[in-house]
Amino acid sequence: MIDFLLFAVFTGLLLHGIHRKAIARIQGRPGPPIWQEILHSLKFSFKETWIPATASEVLFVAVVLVALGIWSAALFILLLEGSILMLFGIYMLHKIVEHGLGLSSGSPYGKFGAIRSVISAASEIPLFATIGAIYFVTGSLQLSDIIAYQAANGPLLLLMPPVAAAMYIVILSKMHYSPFAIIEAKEIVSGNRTEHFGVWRAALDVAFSLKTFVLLYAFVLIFIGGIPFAAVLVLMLLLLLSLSFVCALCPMLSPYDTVTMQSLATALVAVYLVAVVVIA
Amino acid sequence: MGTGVTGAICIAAGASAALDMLPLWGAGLLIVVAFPFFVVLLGLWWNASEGEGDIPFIGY
Amino acid sequence: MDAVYIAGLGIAFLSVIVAFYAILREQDDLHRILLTDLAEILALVLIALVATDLAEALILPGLVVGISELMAISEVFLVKESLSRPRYSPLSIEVMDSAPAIMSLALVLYGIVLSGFSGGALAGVGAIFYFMCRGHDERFAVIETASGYAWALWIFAFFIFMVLPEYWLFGVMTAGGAILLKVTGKMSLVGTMRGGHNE
Amino acid sequence: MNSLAVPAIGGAELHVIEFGDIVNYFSPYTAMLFAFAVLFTVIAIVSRPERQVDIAFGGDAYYTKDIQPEQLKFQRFMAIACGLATLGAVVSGDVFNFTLFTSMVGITNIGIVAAYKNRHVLNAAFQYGIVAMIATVPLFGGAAIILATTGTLSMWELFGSAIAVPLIAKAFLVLGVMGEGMAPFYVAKAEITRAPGAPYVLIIHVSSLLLFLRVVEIVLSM
Repeated sequence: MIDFLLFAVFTGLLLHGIHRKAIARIQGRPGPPIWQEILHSLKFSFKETWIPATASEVLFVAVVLVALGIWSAALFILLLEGSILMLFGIYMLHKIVEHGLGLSSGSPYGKFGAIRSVISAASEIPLFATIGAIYFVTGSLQLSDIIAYQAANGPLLLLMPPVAAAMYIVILSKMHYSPFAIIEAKEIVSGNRTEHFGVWRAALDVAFSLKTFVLLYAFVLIFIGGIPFAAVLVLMLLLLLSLSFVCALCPMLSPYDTVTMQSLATALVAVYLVAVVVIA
Repeated sequence: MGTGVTGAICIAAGASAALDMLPLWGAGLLIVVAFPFFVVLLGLWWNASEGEGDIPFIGY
Repeated sequence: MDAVYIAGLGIAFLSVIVAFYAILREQDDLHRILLTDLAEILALVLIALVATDLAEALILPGLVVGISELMAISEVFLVKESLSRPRYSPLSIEVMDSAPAIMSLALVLYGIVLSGFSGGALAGVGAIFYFMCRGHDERFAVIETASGYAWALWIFAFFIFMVLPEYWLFGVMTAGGAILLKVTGKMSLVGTMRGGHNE
Repeated sequence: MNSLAVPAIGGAELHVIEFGDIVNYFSPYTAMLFAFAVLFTVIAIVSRPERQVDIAFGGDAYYTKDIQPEQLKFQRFMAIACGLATLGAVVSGDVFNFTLFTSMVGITNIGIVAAYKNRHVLNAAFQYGIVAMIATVPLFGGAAIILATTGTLSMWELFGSAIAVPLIAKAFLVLGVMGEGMAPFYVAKAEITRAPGAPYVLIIHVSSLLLFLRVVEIVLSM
């Protein structure tokens, strides 16, 4: 299990690197080498590290540990084909990590990041609609049952594309450089991660690489179903590249536009959900 | 010290799950608890000291 | 489903809609607090419509939660608007100087006869009346201590029920007396709240 | 006697704690939520608040805000109360208890920031409080309708397939919990976040997220 975790960490970092490279190429820049994010994390971990004088020490460190813990847990939930409700729970709890990162340091930039993170809480609701729709269609939230259902009835991606689109938006809103990434926009330096440097930043990079890996992996498992692991990886890469296209071509939205877009997406999925329930 | 202990817990949990000595969820729980500490402690173990930098800062 | 329940539900929902619309329309914060309380009461009405013993048991916690929310918001409102407390005596009627002792005594005595929650409330009203009329230089801490001991006694009475059920009469009497003391003490504090001497 | 309906989506029941007729239980899902609530309550207990840095405009001056000890104690107390209410809500096996704890979370959330004398924060807390109070109408209303139509509030019976819970009651429950601080009723909460005392302010978000996660499970299971 630990081997899979480490594999996921490095793959996730590599995916981040590919994401940056793809965005750079689309925008006509050479971009960094794809292993740049791995080097980045290592570099940060070698750097001198302390806790800012104004920070709430325990929270400042605990949030980093929590970030690592929840995404390792999420990975194991996928690995053991557990309940996607728990996955959804962990995804929501990630919000707490974002708040905690921003608020714990006392830095105004971090605080703005945290406030924006509260504002963009609407991005979590499409996932709820996704879970609800999947539950109504497959009758279970165990990943193993969902995979079995897809083996019998074909991939959910084709059965309910709007739900897949909702989850796609959810993943998009958590990607680096995404149009929805207002919490780490450049005008507030690095947003809620501004004050986490050195080892803390390295650990956060590890956690966020796990997050990217888990979200992509979950999308493939939930909407495509049980296929060989190599094929899963290829699909994850394709998914990531499509996300990179969106991130490269869309400007970052203002916080209010972000919330509007996410609320609209939620409303559309809710309408679809009601339609599914009525038909069923 | 802590790095070694938490790392050992992670590896032991992974190995005993592979050898069917622990249920998978148990091993997962152990790793979920130990792995974050392992990552942070590993970094804190090998990171630069708080002493003088090797390149003196000469100002801009 | 009972027709009466459906009708009641319809009326309650109509009231909820009216209350919510009023809250939407209202701009003044103080009035919004009052309207919110109105809406909160409608939540209790929804529970009361169930009209069983269980519903009755559920209203009390609902009410407590609602009141505490109301108090919290009112407190925030006071601080937000930086409203100071009135310094003058709000009521000055002559009879309040002459009557309180005998009235309070009657109320407290009747409360003791009733005992339990309602008795405590009655006796508490008597005490409030006394404190309101005669000023409140009483010893705050003593009342609180008495009410604290009474509460402990009340809990103790519950243990009697659980551990030694055959002594239920003793338990009932202890609990009844203790809750009388406690409610009296707590309600009399209402009369002395907001300023005044307090040791 | 206490065994959850077999296809419970929160996972199989692990452990039951009975307080008379008030029954709490752990399933893998609620245990996860419980652990998270415990974690952040403990963090609120042990950690010191951060000192917010504010930049004075028109120069390079900045200053830090310190929290007064009394205010700190009050905030911490309220945060712990909020954590405990969250703990109660996530493991509750009774719909009405869940709603009660939810509204208690609403109260304590106001309490956490109420001691901080800043006009914007107090204004936000006031608006948030109004919304939280209004939200008790659908919350209690949902529980009451469930009680009236099914005759029970126990999740062991409600989660079974024999009892059909009306959709309106489910919608009310979700609406009520969302009113306690989820999108789209959370607008005032963003302003609340400005208040100093990160470990305590964080509990506000922890509680509303955990409550939302729990209500999702309850509503889907019913």
